[in-house]
Amino acid sequence: MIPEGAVLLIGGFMGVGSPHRLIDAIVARGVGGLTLVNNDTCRPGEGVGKLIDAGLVARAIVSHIGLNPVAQKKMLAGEMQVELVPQGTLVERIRAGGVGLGGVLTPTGIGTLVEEGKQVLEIDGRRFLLEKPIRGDFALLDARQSDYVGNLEYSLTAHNFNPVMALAADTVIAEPHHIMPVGVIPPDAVKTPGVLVDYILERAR
Amino acid sequence: MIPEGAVLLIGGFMGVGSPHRLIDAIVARGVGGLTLVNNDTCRPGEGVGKLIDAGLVARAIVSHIGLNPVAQKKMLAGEMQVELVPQGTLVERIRAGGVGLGGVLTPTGIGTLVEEGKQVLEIDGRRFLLEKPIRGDFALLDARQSDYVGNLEYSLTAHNFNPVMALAADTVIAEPHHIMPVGVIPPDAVKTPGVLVDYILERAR
Amino acid sequence: MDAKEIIARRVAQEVRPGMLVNLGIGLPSMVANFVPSDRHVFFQAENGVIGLGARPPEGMEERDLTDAGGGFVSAVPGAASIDSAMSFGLIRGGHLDMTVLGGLQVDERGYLANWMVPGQMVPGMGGAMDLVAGARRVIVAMLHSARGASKIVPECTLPLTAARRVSLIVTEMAVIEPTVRGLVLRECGPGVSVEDISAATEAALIVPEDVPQMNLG
Amino acid sequence: MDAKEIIARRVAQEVRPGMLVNLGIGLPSMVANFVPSDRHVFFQAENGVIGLGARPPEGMEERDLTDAGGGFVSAVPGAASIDSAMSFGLIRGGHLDMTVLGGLQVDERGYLANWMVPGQMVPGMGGAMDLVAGARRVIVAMLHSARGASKIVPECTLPLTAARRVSLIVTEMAVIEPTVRGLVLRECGPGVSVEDISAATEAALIVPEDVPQMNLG
Repeated sequence: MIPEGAVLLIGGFMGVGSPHRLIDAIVARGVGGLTLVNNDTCRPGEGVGKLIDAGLVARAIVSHIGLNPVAQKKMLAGEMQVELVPQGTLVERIRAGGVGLGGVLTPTGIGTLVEEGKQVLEIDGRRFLLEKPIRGDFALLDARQSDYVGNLEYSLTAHNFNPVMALAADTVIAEPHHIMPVGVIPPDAVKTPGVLVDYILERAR
Repeated sequence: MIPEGAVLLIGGFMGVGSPHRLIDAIVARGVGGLTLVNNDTCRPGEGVGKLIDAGLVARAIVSHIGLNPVAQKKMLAGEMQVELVPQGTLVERIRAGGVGLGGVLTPTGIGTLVEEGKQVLEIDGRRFLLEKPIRGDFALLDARQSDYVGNLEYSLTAHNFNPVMALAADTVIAEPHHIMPVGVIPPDAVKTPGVLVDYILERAR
Repeated sequence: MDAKEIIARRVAQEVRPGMLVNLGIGLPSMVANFVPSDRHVFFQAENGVIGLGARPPEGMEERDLTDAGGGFVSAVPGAASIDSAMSFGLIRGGHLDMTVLGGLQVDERGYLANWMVPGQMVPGMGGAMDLVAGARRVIVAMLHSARGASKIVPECTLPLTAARRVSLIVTEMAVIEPTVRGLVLRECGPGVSVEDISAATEAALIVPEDVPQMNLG
Repeated sequence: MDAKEIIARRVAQEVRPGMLVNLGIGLPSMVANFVPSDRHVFFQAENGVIGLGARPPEGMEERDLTDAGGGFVSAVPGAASIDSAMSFGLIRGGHLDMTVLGGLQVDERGYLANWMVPGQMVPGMGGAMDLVAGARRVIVAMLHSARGASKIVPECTLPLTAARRVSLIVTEMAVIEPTVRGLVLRECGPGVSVEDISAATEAALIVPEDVPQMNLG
């Protein structure tokens, strides 16, 4: 389903809250030229790090690559483009893409390298960077459980980018650990409404 | 605690999800000159409508006043200033105030009266209105239940503006229907972390 | 069948399986009555629920489960509570497949005015501006005329809700599609002729050779 | 007591009751060990939990409960899970009372550089830029020197983390407060004289008449 060159928003923070079954499937199929949007590049052999090991990622938009020497090497060798984005800016850019806002006005990065090439707005005497929205062709999400309508619940620190990425891709695929009958998840427990989710694939036990 | 002229963010949508005990207390004390930020002006004698009946509101920032003839009359008579804001813009302006963003870039209102006097930015060929953040001196919230740390859960359509307003005021006062011992609300059920909440006052039965 | 039922029945035909749909208060909310339940449609109420159900039996109302008009509703299995930021995130972000709203005026550009009459009535836009700016399809469901005056006009004289061409106008007399070229008459209401519609419409209409009758389901 | 413990103990004195505190990975995370539990402090891990607790006993780790360094943690009673939007909303929005981070350089303006060494090491800023821009108090906890070179310099030569004056610098040798006038020496480390500090510091220091010893709790 995922073509060469697709932009993938993949949930997870150092692999916690990443859809490992979906990642393995992409590695198995060997779809390349991907743009990866994730908090980080994880570690070699783990989480989204597997996509980088396999040379499938042409461009990574992440906040951190420090714990992945393979990613460091590929970046320095010019084999993978890396756009480093402050974590809070990254999540707001994805949210802006998901909720139809034209950009993010953030104080983060003002006076640093992050400011380069970007528009700065002065609003009521304070300066803010204008950061552009990010959207994906696909969002690949980890979830604690779902129902068959696609309503999602997340677990502890496995929330991270997942609920926001669910808003910001043309096709949303969730990998819940369990799928429950419709009506079992109470409305107040739903963190991502099923109308946002196109496909669900249960995590293999 | 609330002084004359304070800016109050009050949760609720036509009175559903409003902190009724706190509203009654303000009416009883007769604190005036208030700025009211709410989805609407409710109905006379109900919810935030009571504050308007009592003549305590000098300025209302709301999306709708159509179901409150008292509010309509006071506005036309010049006794109460009304700033009408599209509902989605209103909630994002409060969120921006709460999460430290410089403003909201929204397509809503472009080409309408709402655009008047505001900056319009063209970003990648599309036009967006720059809408300013809103913050309050106090946020007064309704919640289904809390623990003694102030962690909040909300109920069904009583969520509305409450979770966002919890971020955007100097002092946050929540009115849960029940207060539970610490540890009873699981971390994944918390919608507003207790660190945001300064005071909790149980709804009288 | 009265005018409002004609409109509601016809709008219901626009609802496709699996859609997320927002119905405005008043006439638009009647549309739900004519959407078969096997279409697995989710209705959103912008005050905070996806999966809006019918009004519950008397005595079984829940104070914290209402629609955007403040009326008591129920929730279908698979419903989700959402806060206002998520609700309008869905609307503005293009996740809402269809919105049905009432109108005061629609003009030849397809622009809608429905939130105020200067000097007379200033209810406020509520969620209407976001809905019209953000929904994938915007359907205006309204009576063809008000107090003898056509509500379909060359150019809106009332303040606009959005500078966006709506997808479809459904009245008891006609189904009209705003296009780049102007307003195209697509269907005639029951017992109504093209001539009747032209006479009752202040705006110019593009009339194709064949204009069928409305399908009311 | 080794240098890192001195720093962690001294930083712990800055933590006031009821604060929300974010501790960076590495040295800063040691601070938690020296904050008495009766201070009712909540620790935030920016990957998504408020109310971080100690590492659980072996065999009781939960895969989905980690800190920002990816290490297993526990949650205290009253903890809350948060997603990244809420986590950084708290940080950027001024709801975080204190952040403790490591540093590569701090300069006379009080500006911090801690996220890259051009041409050598480009780990990325992670959450550091948001933390330094948004937290109410920013405390830099670092060794006074690296490879014989002072990390407290006249002007940062490494890329800045934020153009914001940090609140306090704590090293094993000194507590230094950046002010509008420059860097003020507030305390000396155990067994360290003002002269030792001046000699080990490349930046100019403002030295008050009385510079007490660090209180290590």
